[in-house]
Amino acid sequence: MTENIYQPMMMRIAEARDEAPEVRTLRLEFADPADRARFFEKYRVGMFGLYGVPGAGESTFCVASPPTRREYIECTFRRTGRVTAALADREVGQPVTFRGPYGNSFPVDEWRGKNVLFVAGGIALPPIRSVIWNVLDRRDEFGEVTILYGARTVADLVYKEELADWAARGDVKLVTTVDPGGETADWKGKIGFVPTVLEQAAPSSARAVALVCGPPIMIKFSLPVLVKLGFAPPDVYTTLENRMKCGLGHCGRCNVGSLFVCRDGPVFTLRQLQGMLTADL
Amino acid sequence: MQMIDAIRADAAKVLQEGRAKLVIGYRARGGHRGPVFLSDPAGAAALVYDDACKQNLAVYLRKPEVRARMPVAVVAPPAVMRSLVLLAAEAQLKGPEVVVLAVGDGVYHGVLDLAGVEALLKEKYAGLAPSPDLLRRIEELAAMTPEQRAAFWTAEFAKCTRCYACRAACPGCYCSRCIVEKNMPQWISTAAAEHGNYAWNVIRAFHLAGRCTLCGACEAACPQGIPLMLLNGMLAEDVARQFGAKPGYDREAKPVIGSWNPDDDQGFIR
Amino acid sequence: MVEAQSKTAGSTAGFQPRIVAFVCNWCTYAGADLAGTSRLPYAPNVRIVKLPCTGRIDPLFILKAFEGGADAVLVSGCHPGDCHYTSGNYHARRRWALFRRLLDFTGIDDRRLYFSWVSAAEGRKFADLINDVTEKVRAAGPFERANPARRRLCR
Amino acid sequence: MMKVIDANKLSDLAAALAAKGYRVVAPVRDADAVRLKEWRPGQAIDTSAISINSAKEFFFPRTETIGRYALEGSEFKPEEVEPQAPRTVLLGVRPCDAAGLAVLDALFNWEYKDAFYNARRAATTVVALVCRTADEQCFCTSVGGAPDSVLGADAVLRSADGGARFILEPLSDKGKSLAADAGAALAEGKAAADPPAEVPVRFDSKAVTAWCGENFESPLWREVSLACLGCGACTHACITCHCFDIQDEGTRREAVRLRNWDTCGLALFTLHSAGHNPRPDQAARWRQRVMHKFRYFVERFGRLACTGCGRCGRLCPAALALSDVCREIEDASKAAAKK
Repeated sequence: MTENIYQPMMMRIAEARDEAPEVRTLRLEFADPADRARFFEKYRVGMFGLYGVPGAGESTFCVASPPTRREYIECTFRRTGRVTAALADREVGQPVTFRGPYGNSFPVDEWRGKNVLFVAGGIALPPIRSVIWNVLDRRDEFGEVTILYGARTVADLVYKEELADWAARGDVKLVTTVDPGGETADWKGKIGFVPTVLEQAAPSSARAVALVCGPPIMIKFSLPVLVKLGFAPPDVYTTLENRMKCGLGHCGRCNVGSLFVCRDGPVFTLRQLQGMLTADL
Repeated sequence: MQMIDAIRADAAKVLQEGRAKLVIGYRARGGHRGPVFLSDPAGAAALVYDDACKQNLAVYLRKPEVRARMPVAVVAPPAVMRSLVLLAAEAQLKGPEVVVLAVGDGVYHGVLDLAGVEALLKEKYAGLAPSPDLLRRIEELAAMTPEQRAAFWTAEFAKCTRCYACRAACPGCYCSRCIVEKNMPQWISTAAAEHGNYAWNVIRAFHLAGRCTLCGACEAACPQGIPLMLLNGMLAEDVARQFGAKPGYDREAKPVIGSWNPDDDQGFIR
Repeated sequence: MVEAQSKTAGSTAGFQPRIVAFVCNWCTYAGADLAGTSRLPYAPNVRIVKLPCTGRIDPLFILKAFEGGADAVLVSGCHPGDCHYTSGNYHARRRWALFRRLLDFTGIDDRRLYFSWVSAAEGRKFADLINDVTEKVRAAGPFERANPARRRLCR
Repeated sequence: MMKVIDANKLSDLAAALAAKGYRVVAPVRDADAVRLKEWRPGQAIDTSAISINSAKEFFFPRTETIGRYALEGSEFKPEEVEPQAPRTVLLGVRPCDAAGLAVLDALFNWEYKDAFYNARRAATTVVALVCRTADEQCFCTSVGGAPDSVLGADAVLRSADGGARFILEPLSDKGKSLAADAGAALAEGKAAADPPAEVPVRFDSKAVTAWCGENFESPLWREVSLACLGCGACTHACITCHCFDIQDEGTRREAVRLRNWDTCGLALFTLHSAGHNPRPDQAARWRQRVMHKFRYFVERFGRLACTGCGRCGRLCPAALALSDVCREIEDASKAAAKK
């Protein structure tokens, strides 16, 4: 008999922390070492998985930790519905299910020697945080690393400790911003929407690749800015998320034009999406 | 002049005169009847009207694409007129948003506004009720034992694939998010299996209790032929009997469920 | 909500009815409390779900109870005129009047669904009501097989 | 010599196969409609009209359990879920249904092999029935099919001798063993096959595929979708529509993970949890439906995801037929070519 492709792996929550209001990170360890081996054989940064609680369902998030950390995986999500509530309510030591990794990945190895620009908004930092970690874990292979990250309010910024670490490293240029009105009295970062701040910061596009991830509206407005800054469409990457049920290309709902986010993505270049249709985002 | 010619002429006229930006009427597709949307008076020749026109065109008034083109003229037999009045009573429709090409039993009543529709319904169609055949089938079912009724409905609901054509075809089903799509908690199982199908079909009917105008669009829409009008008809009879209410006749009417009377029967409560 | 396992399905011998009671906080629940503090014995077959008002009792609750395997459902609240929120029970009464007919028409008849008004002072009425309903449901037998709303998927 | 059976003896064939342990699924009359259903002894098989349901539910049911868990507090234990795949014969499905299986085969084996679908597919013998008549909604010939197509069939039944008999022609190993299992229900004999139905070509599918590649933003989507009510009548009836939802259900003691049919016609199909919907209106949903069938699937798998059964048009509460829309698309593409 063929194996059941919907049979998930068993995971245990090793750590859990709140990142922002309603945003939580789980660190998951594989209950079965064989699952862990299978996972890391396949896993590259950018891939996603389906995290679940039996009785509540499964939800899709990117794997937020890189393959260079081989003991666990992390995911960060906002509590918005039944599944994410069930996941958020789980405590350290309790089990959850995981299916994956699925999808394609960022071609990090192709970027050796290049400058890397990360642009992220809100809860969309987690999908490229694995890339950031991966790049920082191999820091000397890359040129300048710039991270531009924005959220609606200061409270909504995720990975606050890591942001501090990145800022303190000295080998990363970090720009943080919050939407107008979202600042606090002691906010030291920028105030403005991500596409605007991106245009002002004007990172050089010479020998550079850019990664953009955010809500559809942010992606829509950031892509033209990058083009204006001189980034070539094949050098601009984004990772998309759509409502997804199977993760395997079978359930038929996550496509953007003819591209299935689960199979052809979640990582796409601007060139692919230009040919395709930002209208379907 | 034949009835259909008069409808076509009026459809063209309301467009020409600007009384409506869009006319929604029926067209023929072989033996099937579907809607046609006219914004050009020249297209009025496509309109048809006969007994095969089972769809309730008032349903389109909830579509944003249609709402953007109001005022809209709707070809409406009496049951559809009742739907329009119901929508007005439930604050889903304002008088100036719609004009009605009112079709009656073999007669055409011309172009009416909602006030005119209400007057026409009260004058000529006050007696609209479930058909004798429907009442007979309801009585037959009521005469069975509860176990027989459960078996009957289990067999009927087993056909349901949960396509929600019944909901889509009903002008009264205008919730932006239906109860079956709410999952915290999941009150109604989404699986097309026994308990979910029972809960869905029963709750669908109940959410239309005191609101259903017996147009029959849901049953006509059901690809599986589930006799939904038995549920609707039984409830409509009960609403009339217990509360003396007939929805869709009065734009000022209070909703049957949602209002109350201190003298409501409570013989069933101990 | 209700996860009664049917150990007795198919046999009436030793059948213990499982009855779910949806009651309002202000009258019937207080009445049940009075029955308890007054040490009035009544049948242990009822599982009480307390809600602020009978007006809050959605027909979906009743369906869910039947879906979970209840042999009967009891709904009870304040007498007319006594509603803590003025008119919640009047609204509920209309809803029940139609919903019970719809359930009956689809195979869940009045041996399975009961309604009552029990005030905070009516501990005795509550105990008698539970005993009476329990006996009636016992006489009607297990609902498992004939229940059209019963969840059958997990089997 | 060939295998023949009298036209009124199809239920004897069903009985013979049932006696050999097959679950027989056949078109039977159910109230006003012909429906593909599990055949019961004594039931007549009705070949007079195409069934209102497609054959897909016998491979890919409306609802199916794909996971099961025993729950205890916060702990859970996965339980093995075996596909329910009894040996089955689909006796007398239309060629458009049989052909649709090629679409489902491709999808449910796209890199990941679906154990549930494949188990049922392997356990099922498909006996197609050549169409002698077609109705105004049939359009198999517009999408590369034919009323006597044998694609996806293990055996084919052809009407013969003016409808008095059927010839059963085994095509695959499964079909041959079915013919053997039928035993005396099939006679050796000779019969002259009747001509299949004539199904007019209603549109040029190649033109539709080509036009779809260029017209993602066409105003046509808005026009054709105006009548659409946004339900799943068409997609549920469709032999090739395969989109599904996965939902968990259960109690505090056990949970099941279910796969249910879903439909691109509903807003909920693509709604994000944050409230954004990439397909915000019926125009976007209709575009997806046509594009998926006539463009995306062709790009991926080299075949159309439509076999022209016409059920979508027959069952649409708004009489909106896919073939009509394709015809409009072809007209639009011709008009564009003229310019």
